[in-house]
Parts: sequence; C-alpha cells; structure tokens
Amino acid sequence: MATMNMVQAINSAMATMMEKDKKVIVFGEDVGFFGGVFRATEGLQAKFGVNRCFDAPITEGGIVAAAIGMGAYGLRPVVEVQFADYIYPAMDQLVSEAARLRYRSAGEFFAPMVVRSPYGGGIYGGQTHSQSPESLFTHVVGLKTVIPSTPYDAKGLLISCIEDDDPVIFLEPKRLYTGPFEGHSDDGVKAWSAYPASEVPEGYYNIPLGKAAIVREGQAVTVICYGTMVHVSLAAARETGIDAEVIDLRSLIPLDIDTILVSVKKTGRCVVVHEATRTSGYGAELSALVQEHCFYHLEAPIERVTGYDTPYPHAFEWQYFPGPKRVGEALRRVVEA
Amino acid sequence: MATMNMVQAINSAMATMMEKDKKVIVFGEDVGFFGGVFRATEGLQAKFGVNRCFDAPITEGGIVAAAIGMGAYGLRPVVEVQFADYIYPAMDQLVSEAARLRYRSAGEFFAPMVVRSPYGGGIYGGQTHSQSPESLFTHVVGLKTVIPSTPYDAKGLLISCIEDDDPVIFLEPKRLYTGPFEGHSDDGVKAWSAYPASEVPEGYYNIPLGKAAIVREGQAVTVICYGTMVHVSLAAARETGIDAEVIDLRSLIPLDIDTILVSVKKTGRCVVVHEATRTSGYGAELSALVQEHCFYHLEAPIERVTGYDTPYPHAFEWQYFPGPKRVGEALRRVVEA
Amino acid sequence: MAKPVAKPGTASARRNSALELKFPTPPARPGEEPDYSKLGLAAAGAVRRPPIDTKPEEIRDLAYTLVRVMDDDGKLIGPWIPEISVETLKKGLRLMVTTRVYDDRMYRAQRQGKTSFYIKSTGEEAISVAAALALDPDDMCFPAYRQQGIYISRGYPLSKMMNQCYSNTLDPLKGRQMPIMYSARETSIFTISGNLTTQYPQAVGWAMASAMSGDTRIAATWVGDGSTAEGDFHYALTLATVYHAPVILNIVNNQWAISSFQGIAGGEEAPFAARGIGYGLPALRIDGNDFFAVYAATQWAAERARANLGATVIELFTYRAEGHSTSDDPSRYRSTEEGKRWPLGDPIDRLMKHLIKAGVWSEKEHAAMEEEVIAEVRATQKEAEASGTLGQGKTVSPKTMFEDVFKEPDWRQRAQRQEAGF
Amino acid sequence: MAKPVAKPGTASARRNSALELKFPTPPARPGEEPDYSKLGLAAAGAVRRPPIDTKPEEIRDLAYTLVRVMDDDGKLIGPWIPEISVETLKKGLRLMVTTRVYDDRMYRAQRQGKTSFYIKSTGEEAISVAAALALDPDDMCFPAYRQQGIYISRGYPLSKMMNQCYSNTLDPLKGRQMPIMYSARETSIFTISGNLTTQYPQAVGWAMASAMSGDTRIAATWVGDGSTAEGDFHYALTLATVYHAPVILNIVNNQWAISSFQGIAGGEEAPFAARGIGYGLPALRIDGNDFFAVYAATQWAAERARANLGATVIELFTYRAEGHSTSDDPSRYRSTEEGKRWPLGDPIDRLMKHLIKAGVWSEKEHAAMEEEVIAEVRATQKEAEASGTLGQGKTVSPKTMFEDVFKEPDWRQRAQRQEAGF
Ligand SMILES: Cc1ncc(C[n+]2csc(CCOP(=O)(O)OP(=O)(O)O)c2C)c(N)n1
Ligand SMILES: Cc1ncc(C[n+]2csc(CCOP(=O)(O)OP(=O)(O)O)c2C)c(N)n1
Ligand SMILES: [Mg+2]
Ligand SMILES: [Mg+2]
Repeated sequence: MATMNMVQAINSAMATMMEKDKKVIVFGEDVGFFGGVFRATEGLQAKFGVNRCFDAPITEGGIVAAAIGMGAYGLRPVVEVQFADYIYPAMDQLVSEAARLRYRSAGEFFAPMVVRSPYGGGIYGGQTHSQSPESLFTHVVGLKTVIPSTPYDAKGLLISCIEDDDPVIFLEPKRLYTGPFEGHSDDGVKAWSAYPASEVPEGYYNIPLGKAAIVREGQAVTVICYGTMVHVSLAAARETGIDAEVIDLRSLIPLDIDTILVSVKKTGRCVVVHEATRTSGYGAELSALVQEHCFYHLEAPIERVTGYDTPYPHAFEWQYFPGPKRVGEALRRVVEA
Repeated sequence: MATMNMVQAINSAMATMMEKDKKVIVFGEDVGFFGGVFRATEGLQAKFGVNRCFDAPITEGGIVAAAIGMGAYGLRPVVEVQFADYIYPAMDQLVSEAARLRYRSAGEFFAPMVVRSPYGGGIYGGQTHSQSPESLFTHVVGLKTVIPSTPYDAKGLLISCIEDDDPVIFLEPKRLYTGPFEGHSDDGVKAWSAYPASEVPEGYYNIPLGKAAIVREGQAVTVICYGTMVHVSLAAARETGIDAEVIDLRSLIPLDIDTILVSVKKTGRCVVVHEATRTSGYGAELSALVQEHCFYHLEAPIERVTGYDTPYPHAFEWQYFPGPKRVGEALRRVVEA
Repeated sequence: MAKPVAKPGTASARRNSALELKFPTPPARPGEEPDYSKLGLAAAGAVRRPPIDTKPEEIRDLAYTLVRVMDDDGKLIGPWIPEISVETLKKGLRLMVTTRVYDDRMYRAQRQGKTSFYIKSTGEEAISVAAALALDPDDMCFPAYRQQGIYISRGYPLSKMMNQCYSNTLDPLKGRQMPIMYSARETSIFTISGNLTTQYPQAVGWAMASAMSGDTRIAATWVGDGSTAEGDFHYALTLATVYHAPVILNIVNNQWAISSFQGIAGGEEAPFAARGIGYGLPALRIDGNDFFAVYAATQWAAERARANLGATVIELFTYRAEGHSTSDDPSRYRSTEEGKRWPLGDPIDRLMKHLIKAGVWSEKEHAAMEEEVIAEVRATQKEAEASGTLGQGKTVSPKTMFEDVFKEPDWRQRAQRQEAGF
Repeated sequence: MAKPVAKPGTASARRNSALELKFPTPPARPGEEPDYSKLGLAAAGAVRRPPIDTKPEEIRDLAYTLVRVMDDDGKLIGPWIPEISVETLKKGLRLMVTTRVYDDRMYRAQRQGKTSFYIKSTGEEAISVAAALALDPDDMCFPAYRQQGIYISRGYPLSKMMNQCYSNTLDPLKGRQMPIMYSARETSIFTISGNLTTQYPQAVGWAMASAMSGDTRIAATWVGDGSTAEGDFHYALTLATVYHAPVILNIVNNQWAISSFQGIAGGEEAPFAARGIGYGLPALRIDGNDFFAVYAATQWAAERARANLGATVIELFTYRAEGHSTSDDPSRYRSTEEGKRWPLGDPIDRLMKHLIKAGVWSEKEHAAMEEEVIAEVRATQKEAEASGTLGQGKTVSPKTMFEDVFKEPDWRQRAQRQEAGF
C-alpha cells in the first residue's frame, strides 16, 4: 500500500495495466516525454517505451479517431484530452463512431478505449479550462462516463475502464488531483495523504463500473453527486448538521439506479449536485429518474444545486462554483419542506 | 396567403428575409444551384445570386466557423447542415465559439447565425439520418434551439431566428416536411394543404422565440412536446379520448416555462414526449423543471415517452419511434395514477 | 538601409477597390456542353515510376500528372505496367462485371420498394477491384460507401450483402444499418459509417496499431473528393505523416459530391493528390478507370508501407457515371453529356478491350461471362429475397435492437425492451 | 499484355517483415547539444520575389526555402526589401520593445500572484509588430494568444490589456476571461479563444463576408505550429482556396507546442508552409525574426488579397524563447542551449543593429528608449493595479456574470442571479 494523490493513482492505474497487458497503450498531447501537463503519464514513456506511450499532435479529433482504429485492431488505447473543454473537436468521432461501432456492425467491431480528461473548475482556468461536459456524453448511447472522487477510486475505476470493451469517457476532477476540496475557496490546499482514500495498492485491483458508493449514510435526505461535488456535499452535510445520505455515483453511465432508489425511498428527499451548467445537465436526468421511480415516496421537491447557466467566469469562479453554502441551503430547504 | 408545406415555408422564410435584409446569406452543402437535398433552398441562388446563396464544401465545422466569422462581420448567415446527424463535426465551433463569443468578449463580438438542419426519424434513414440531437444544444449556454411543428410556425420562427442576434439551432422535423405525421407508420403521406397551419403568408411575419403554443386545451394532463411529436401527441389524445392539454414548445431555449407551469398546475399531471434517446434528453430537463416548480400540484409521476436508449435502427424504426400507442399508454397511466 | 517610402505613416495608405470572391462553377450545367480540353491528361506511359524508397520531395510532380498504363487502344505502356497474370486479369474483369451487375440489381430492387436506399459504383469498379487484388487479403480496408467491389473481390458473399440491404431475417447487421453500410470483419473490411470521412483517420490508427504490435498487415482507406473537406481528412494525413503509418490513403475523385462538383472541394486549385504533398507524403494521381494503373499504384504504395516507408496518398481520377444514390437526380445539376464524353472511358470496357487485343479474351467469352454473372447474381438475389425484403416484416427479432449498444445491455436497455414488449 | 508473374494467385504472396512506426524526436533534450546544421537556411536575399499575380503553381518552391532580408550583419539584401521609412522602423523597434517589456512585467505580475496566468511572446515580437504595421489599421486580425504585439502596434491601450489580465474593476471583459484573452474590436482585433485554431476558419469567414459585402478590408489570422493539426486549420485552407478569400493565413512556427516540438505536428516531413501548396495556395516561408521579411511578406500577401487574388499562407520561422506559459517549465523537455544557439537571433537586436549600422540609431538612443518604455509600462501598470489585481475582490460587479450569455438574459439567468444574491 502506498499513499497517492489522485494524479499518482491515475498514473499508477495506467502503469499497472501497461504492465499487465501489452495491448494497453497511452497517447495524447504532451503525454510522452514530458508526462502530461498534469503529470498523469509521468514516467510511462521511460518505462514502457515510445511505442506504448507517445506524444500526439494537437488534434483531439484525430487522437480519438486513431484510438478507435487501434481499438478495432485489438489494442486498448488510453488517450488524454488535455482539458475536457477541448473534447468537442472529437465529438463526431465519439458520438458517430466510438459509441456506434458495436451496434452498427452487430458486434463485429468495437472500440475498447478510454478518453481521460481533466474537468471542472476551481483553478482559475476561465471558461475554457473549467468545464464539466459530462452530461453531453450521458446522452450518447454507447458511451460510458466515469468520474472518480478519490485516489483509491480513481485507480480502481480507471483500471475497470481500461478493461472494459466499450468506449469510456473518464473525467478527472482536476481540483482533486492533489488534494480533496470541500469548496471553500480560501481553504489552503489539503494533501490527500491525510485521507484514507489515499491509501492505494500499488498493484492491480478494480472497482466495477455501475456501482455507486454511499460515502455517508444518513436518514434525512439523499444527496446524489460525483467528482469534486462529493467532497462539497459531505462538507455541506457536516456544516449544516443535516443527516444526509451522500451517494457518490462514480459511474454516471452505467448508472447504479438501485442504490439511488433505495436511498431516496428511505429518506423521501433528494438533492442532486453537480458543477456543470444546470440546464440539461446530468442532474436533470437524475431528478427525472428519481421522480419517476420514487414519486410516492417524495416528501419534498428534488432540488438541483449546479453551476449556473452561464460560462465559467474567470474572476467569479467562486460565485459560480456550487460550494457547500449553496448545497447546504438546498439541504435545509429540502429537509424543512 | 398561400398554401405551403413545411419545406416551402422554410424556403419562403429565407427568401423573405433575403429580400428584406441584404445581410442575410445562405450557404451549405448542395444548397446553391441544386437547392438542397430537401429542396429547402430551391430558387434562392437563381433569385439572389451566387454571392448570397452558394454551395459549401463538405465541412460542417468549416461551414459553422465561416458563418461565425461572417456573423462577426455583420452578416446574418443561415447555414444548412444536411442532416442533424452530421452536426457533430461542428460541435467545437458551436460550443466553444458561436455560443461563447458574446460572453467572452463582453458583448464586443457576437454571431447572429442560424444553423438549419433536418432531424428525426421515420424516413428509413437508419442511425445516421434519423437522430434528434437537440438536447445536446440545450445544455450549451449561449445557444438557442428552435423546432417548429407546422409550416406556419416554421416560417414565423425561422424569421425570428434569422433576426435574432444570438446563434440559433433550427431543427426541422424532416418527417413533417411534406405533410403532418401522427406516427402511424402505415398511414399514407397526408398533404399539409388540408391543414390550416399550411396557410402561410407570402411576406414577412414572425413568431417570437420563447413562446410555446397550446395546440390543444385540456384538463386531464399536460403533454409537453415539440416537432413531430406534437402531431403524435394530438393523435394520442384523440385516440385515447383523454382530455390532454398539448403544449408545443416551439423553442426549447429560450423555454416558455410559464405556459408549462400554468398548465401543469391546472392539470396536476404531465407527460413529456420526444423522439430523442431518453437518457439526458431534453425531457429530463422538462421533467426536472416541472417537478421543481409544481411538486405540490402533481398527482402522478411525470412520465417521459421517448426514443429508446439505443441508436435508431433502420428496419425497426417503427418499434423505436414513440408513436401514438406509446404516448397513449403513458397518458392513460398518468391520468389513472 | 530600407528605401524611404513616399507615403508617410504605416502601411499602404492606398485603399483597394471592392473585394469579391470566386464561386467555382462546374464544367457544364444541364443543357451545356462539357469541355474536357483543359484536363490536360498525360499520355499513357508518360509518367516515371520511382523506386519505392524515393524521397517524397523528389516526386512531388507525380501529384500533378496522371499515371496511365493503358492507352486509348488498350495497349500497356511505360514503367507502371504491373506484374499481373492473365488469370488475375480475367478474375478482375469478372469481379468488376459482378460489381456492376450487383449494383444494377440492387438499384432495381430499391426502385421496386424492396429496400430504402442504394448507391451504385458504376464506372468506378476498377478502383475497388484492382486495389483489392493488389492488396493482401488480410490487409485491412476502411472503405467509404462506394467501394463495394472490395467485398466482392475478397469473396464476401453477395448473399450477405443483399441480406444487409434488405434488412431481412439473415441480415448480418440485424436490420440496424441502412443498405450498403456493410461490415465484413471476416474479409478484413471495416464497418461503413454514414458519416463521411470518419474512417480515414481510423485507418491510420489501425495501421499504427498494426505497426506498434509488430504485425505485418497494412491498412488502406478510401474517401470521396467531396469528403476531403472534412477535418478527419486532415487528421489522417497529419497522423500518417508524423508516425510513418503503413497505410494507403486513397482519394476517389469522381468529379462530384452530391450536386457539387469537385471544384467546391478545392479540386480546381490543386489536384487532391497534392494535399498529400503539403504534409510531405508521396502522392500519386492515377487514371482510376485503368485497371492496371490502379493495381500498379496500389502495389507501389503497399510496398512502401510494408517496407516501413510510411503512407502514400493516391488520387484516383474517375467519373461518377450515375446519380449519387437512389435519392439523387443528377440531371438537375449536371449535363448528361458529361458522362458520355468522359475521356477516360469505362473501366470494364477498357480492360475487356485490352484482353481481347491481347488475344486472351473475346467478345463472345465476355458476353457469356456476363450472362453467367447475371444468372448468378439473380439466383443469389432470389434466395436472399426469400428471407425477406425491407418493410415486409421479415426481420431478425426486434428485440435485438436493444443488443450491442454496449457489450452487455444495462438496466435501461433491459427495461426498455420489456416495455416495448419484445 | 501484362508480363506474366511467377507467383500465381492474387497480390504478392510474400509477406513483409514486422512493421514499425517512426516517433519523431526533437533536436535536443535537456542536457543534449542542439544541432542546427540541418536547418539549411537560405542566405538573405537569395529568394526571388514573384509578382503578386504569379500563379501559385509557379512558386511552390517558396514554401521550402526561407525568405530573409537582413543578413547576419544587419544588411538588407535582395528583392524582398520592403519600402519602409526610417520613422516606421523606429516605431516598429519601439513597439517590439514595448511588447517585450509588457510581457516581462506581466510575467512578473503573475509570479507575484497578481493574476492567474500569462503567456509571453519573447523572441516573436517581429511577427506581430511588423505584420500589424504592414496591414491597414482596419484590416481585421484573428490572432492566437501569442500576438500581443498587434494590439500594442495598433494602439490598443496597454492599460486595458493589463486590466483584462488583472480581471479588475476596469477589465473590459468583466472578469470573464483568463488573462491575455483580449478582445479589441475598437482596433479591429477579434476576441481570443482558449480553444486552439478556432479563429483560423472564422477569419476566412470574415474575409468572405467582407468580399461578399463589397467591402475593402481584408483579414489576417495566426496559428501556432502545433495548432495546425486541428481540423479548423484544414477548414480554413479549404474555404480560403475554394472562394479565393482575401485573407492572410499565418503559421507561427516557433518550434514548440507545449512540450512537443514541431515534428510532432508533422514539421519534419514538410515545412508548414507546404500545407498551403497542397490546396493550391501560394505559400511563403520566411524568417520570422527578421522585421523586414515579416513586413515584406505581409505586404505581398495583403496586396494579393486586395487585388482579389485570394489567400496566402505564410510560415513564420521563429523560436519560442521562453516557456509556453507561466504554467510551463521548458527545462524539463528541451535543451537550454537550443534557444541560445538559435541561428536566426532576436528580432529586436537584429533591427536595432540594422538601424545602428545604417547610422540612424545608436546604442545610447536605444537604451534611453528602453528606459522610457519601461517607465511608461510601469506607470501604466501601477495605475492598472490601483483598480485591482486578481483575487483581491476588486472586480466589476459579480452580477455581470449573468449578462451577455444571450443578448438579453432569459428567465434562467435572471432567476439564478437573484438566487446568487447579486
Ligand atoms: C458528415 C457528413 N456530411 C454530409 C453527409 C451527406 N452526404 C452523403 S454523401 C455526400 C457526398 C460525398 O461526396 P464524395 O465524397 O465526393 O463521395 P462520392 O459520393 O462521390 O463517392 C454527402 C454530402 C454525410 N453523409 N456525412
Ligand atoms: C483545442 C485545444 N487543445 C489543446 C489545448 C491546450 N494547449 C494550449 S496551447 C497548446 C500548444 C500550442 O502550440 P502552438 O500551436 O505551437 O502555439 P505556441 O504556444 O507555440 O504559440 C496546447 C496543446 C487548447 N488550448 N485547445
Ligand atoms: Mg465524389
Ligand atoms: Mg508553437
């Protein structure tokens, strides 16, 4: 067991899988010699050779397209898109190709591949280094979408993604790379090392996709969240003293609907939290699902706490970011309703 | 007043605006000499010259990018993407650019432009000529999304879109181009001419964006829909005899939330219908909004009737298509709940 | 010191007059006479055949000329004459005829309402058949939708192709795809996409994977002239050039996209082969209706790829003899004279004439072979139709529509299948 | 007749040996010695200057050489010597110095925590300043993020640039954009995007619109070597070539993207200028550190555009003298020797030396000018900082974050603003 932050855990997941399966290869912008702008691929080229970890031109569409071809060949490419905000040039290859190969060829071809990409705000990245585009992928049938909230989960989930035979979008909450973040902008950076979830096995293990984690049991209200918002939601529960049950989805697609429904049926109340823009965010789907399945159990309206319907503004990111205060207020409203 | 089908109404909207405002120009694949594969731009090049209506290379990303540059210059480009399924290569230009220019330049630059594109199934188009990607655009702040259901609306709305100073995605239900369609696959093609909404003024008029139409008043349940599904929903109401209030959104963004809330508060029940894939479809947002605002008025769970979470299968499009039978069953469940 | 300038201040004080654009127009609209005199075709045999390891910069001129092997009389001339047996040529001829007959039958089937859509490759048969024969059978192909000759040449069963077009009970793609969007892994051909050009960079990725795995198989891909304007085209050429990927990048310039001619894709300013030059890739421009030229160029490019010399761009100059698809009516936008006067003729006729001249084939044999092929295709079609045609309700079980979205359906597909009652 | 082949059956029966890829590596990693001998730079004055209406196919060679006007001694040679007054040259020198001083100050401000991010253009000042002076002031510019010299040359106030970088109460972009993502409509410069290359085809669209409107203004755009691999690059070149758009397509090849050198974008196989050739566009490759060459090439391209001769591609060969941005540490991936030995020198030094040699400038004057500029920039900075720096809470009202999403906020922005309590 080692202590790892989230970048290290992600790095370890790739290294572990590259060791285990020579079909696993890694490429993307700056990921080779340099080891990635967030250092997630550090050392992989030195260890596994340029044939298995290499730099790509700045061509997100081309990177994903090549990965599809490689996946169809039989490799398991893990590609990095430097920021999730730069994934849109690859949209056609993701939607029309990666997600559809298996269906359209009736299973003859498929593209096992992982697109890793740092997402989310809180690092003064402005509107083009802060986005949370996960909802778009959840609407694309054929894609899986996975978002970890701790180093331990990051490694275990990423390994499952690499082993998965379907294309997976693996979004990494960049605000959590080096430490957990509860959403108080003035908090200093905490190190992961003080948290149990930073204890990460150096070897192989996995966390199955489609299994949420109840990170806090509670009776008063169910909070559904993922990524950075898990820590924010936990802080909100702690700070308000509300006995919230906090569910970390971990994988958005496939969704662990059972864990959600059991919890909401127990608490009768639900708050959905994400950092992405509200309208047609994944919170809408979660809200709709909960409502459809738990209508007769609900004692209060389901609330969504989300980023606003504006781009992510550079100087106002803390006003934009749905921090513990906003989550806490929603919890209060919902339990008091 | 003339009788027009939807293609003609759309053509007339462009012709009317090109006549009125020489800043309006039209381009896209096959739209020039040929007049478009669905004939929506027929005659425009002959009438207004190649400088104002011309063929573009097969480069959806380039077409939208050029339109943004033209919009920033001061023109009002109306571009055609031949099928909505082919809009993804333009995703980056739409999301990162068209939608963000105004915000990021604090109003210095903006891109008045309309992206017209036929969408939806029912013509044996298979998975790449049948998609309904509207939900993706509704998640992108800065884009408007408009979908007409009749010739009259198509012209009036398209004119408003062309006059709008924000970028608009104008999705045309191709199954309605030549006649209304209630979702019975074995129905022969009906002509628009028998319907009042095919009476279209030849000159200028507009229908403001953000105003829904109540196309059927009713007391028992509110049906929220748009495009082809308006006709399907009306058929379902008629066939089940349920006194549904059917709301045709017409514009998804901006959304006429008031009309929706008034109706649902009156009926206490709600069904949302769209052709797109269910998960994270626009129905999720509508369901979430209704639930948030009308929780205490709801007497039954809000249901969604949608395309399934699969690609659109060529031979099974009638199994996939959410026709009047499926809508009718949902209506029944909801009013009986 | 710089010469002092008359006008003070910055830049040119002069203001130019009004700007204007160029809007390319095709050689001939309906009713007009096409003029092919400007094509400036090289004579057969005129273009040199450089060794495969020639540096790309030494053969840039090849992108601007036209490699032709067969002259107008069916004689073979020059350094590009490939080594190819009479047997293979006869086989090629038969495969081209089969492709054309298949196209004709399926076109008719669509017109009879037996399926929703069809795309013919009439006039472009050499492009797919000769390439398929020049490649090894397990080299991976990433075609566009107009290279049906590859499937046929590789022995993918016509019956399967028909079943796919009919979406019938034996459709290998289970009714999910529009007609002609075959998938043929068994013969090393990738699944066809409805989205143009997406396969182009995928082929490069596949070729990279093959090389990264120490494999020996190369890849080949095809794109239309119109489709070169997509970003995927640029991705493919960029990646292929950077990594020296063992891939053949074919551009089928049949002069037309749907209603827009190749000038709308930039073909009037530089031949499409020249795109390759921009990246430092070797590029050939060849007569796509010349079976020998297609075969020879494919072989040359394949040898380069096999020798780790990297990718080659091949522009195949040809003419789309019919409409774009069954949804199209070309008489609305191009002159009917155009096809008739196309100076590079018909690939089947040309190969046939060559063989006859060479004394190894006769008109009688040809007619007999055609008869045979027609009978064969008809018989296959009849059999296929016994398993159903589109809209008859003879399909695989509709419950299969919920399969293969993911490797395993998740709760949504399971629930929705139940809801749908299958 | 084709020569009969020994081996029967189809294609080559022979199977090649294992394939492998090429992975380009930069000239020198940390600790290694860079080798510039392979650059093969043309001598100053060696490249001809064709008339602007020369057909692109007659000047393809210009993409493979390097237009240089100033030699190593600061002497001007050859046909590309532009008409340019001493006054303009001195102005250019001062603008380049201002750009460098501004960069240094803002870089330091970032290091002091006054803003979140900064990008310098050190060593690339001639590229933006000379181009800005060669263009008309109302020609529309679509720069990438490393052409700050354009704003400065066009008189966009430094104070506004600083306020933007500080996201302070006077930030013209209301705190919405990361530092350096200026928008300067008043000086005909488009809003900068964080997404690479998106501006490139937009510039073509703008130029088309200008021509479609009978306007006289042309457009110019800039992209980095690394960014040429995006699809947008291909869209731009395709559209520009098809419609003969009046636009200048600049490629700033400063040898590096972030940590990847230009070979990863394909620069080792063909110079980036050659990309233009692939489309039939005229392409120049010029010494980007030579003020005269940049000025002359820009003028040549502008004249072509103004005369309705269409677009020009210009590769500006230069060197990114510093890190990619404040987030970067180039010592991790490239040799520090590289920059020191860069054979094309520093654009400011070179112009200064030229002027001194020409007897119109002196080291003393230069030092005084530098002092003056530093004082000026410092004073402006002090003033700007009085209106706040990032994170101090001195911003425009946060309620403005709900504005400009649309022309008018819809109910969502209104409700959310209320919810947020602004
Ligand atoms: C991304 C995308 N855009 C548009 C289309 C519609 N479309 C189908 S075929 C075609 C023309 C293609 O022309 P070309 O590449 O020359 O191929 P050809 O049909 O001549 O073989 C178009 C525009 C599509 N299928 N995909
Ligand atoms: C679409 C997109 N992908 C990736 C990035 C991240 N990124 C920012 S700058 C950069 C390098 C660009 O290099 P180059 O084009 O050579 O320009 P230079 O920085 O050298 O001026 C990268 C990869 C981005 N901003 N946008
Ligand atoms: Mg074509
Ligand atoms: Mg660079």
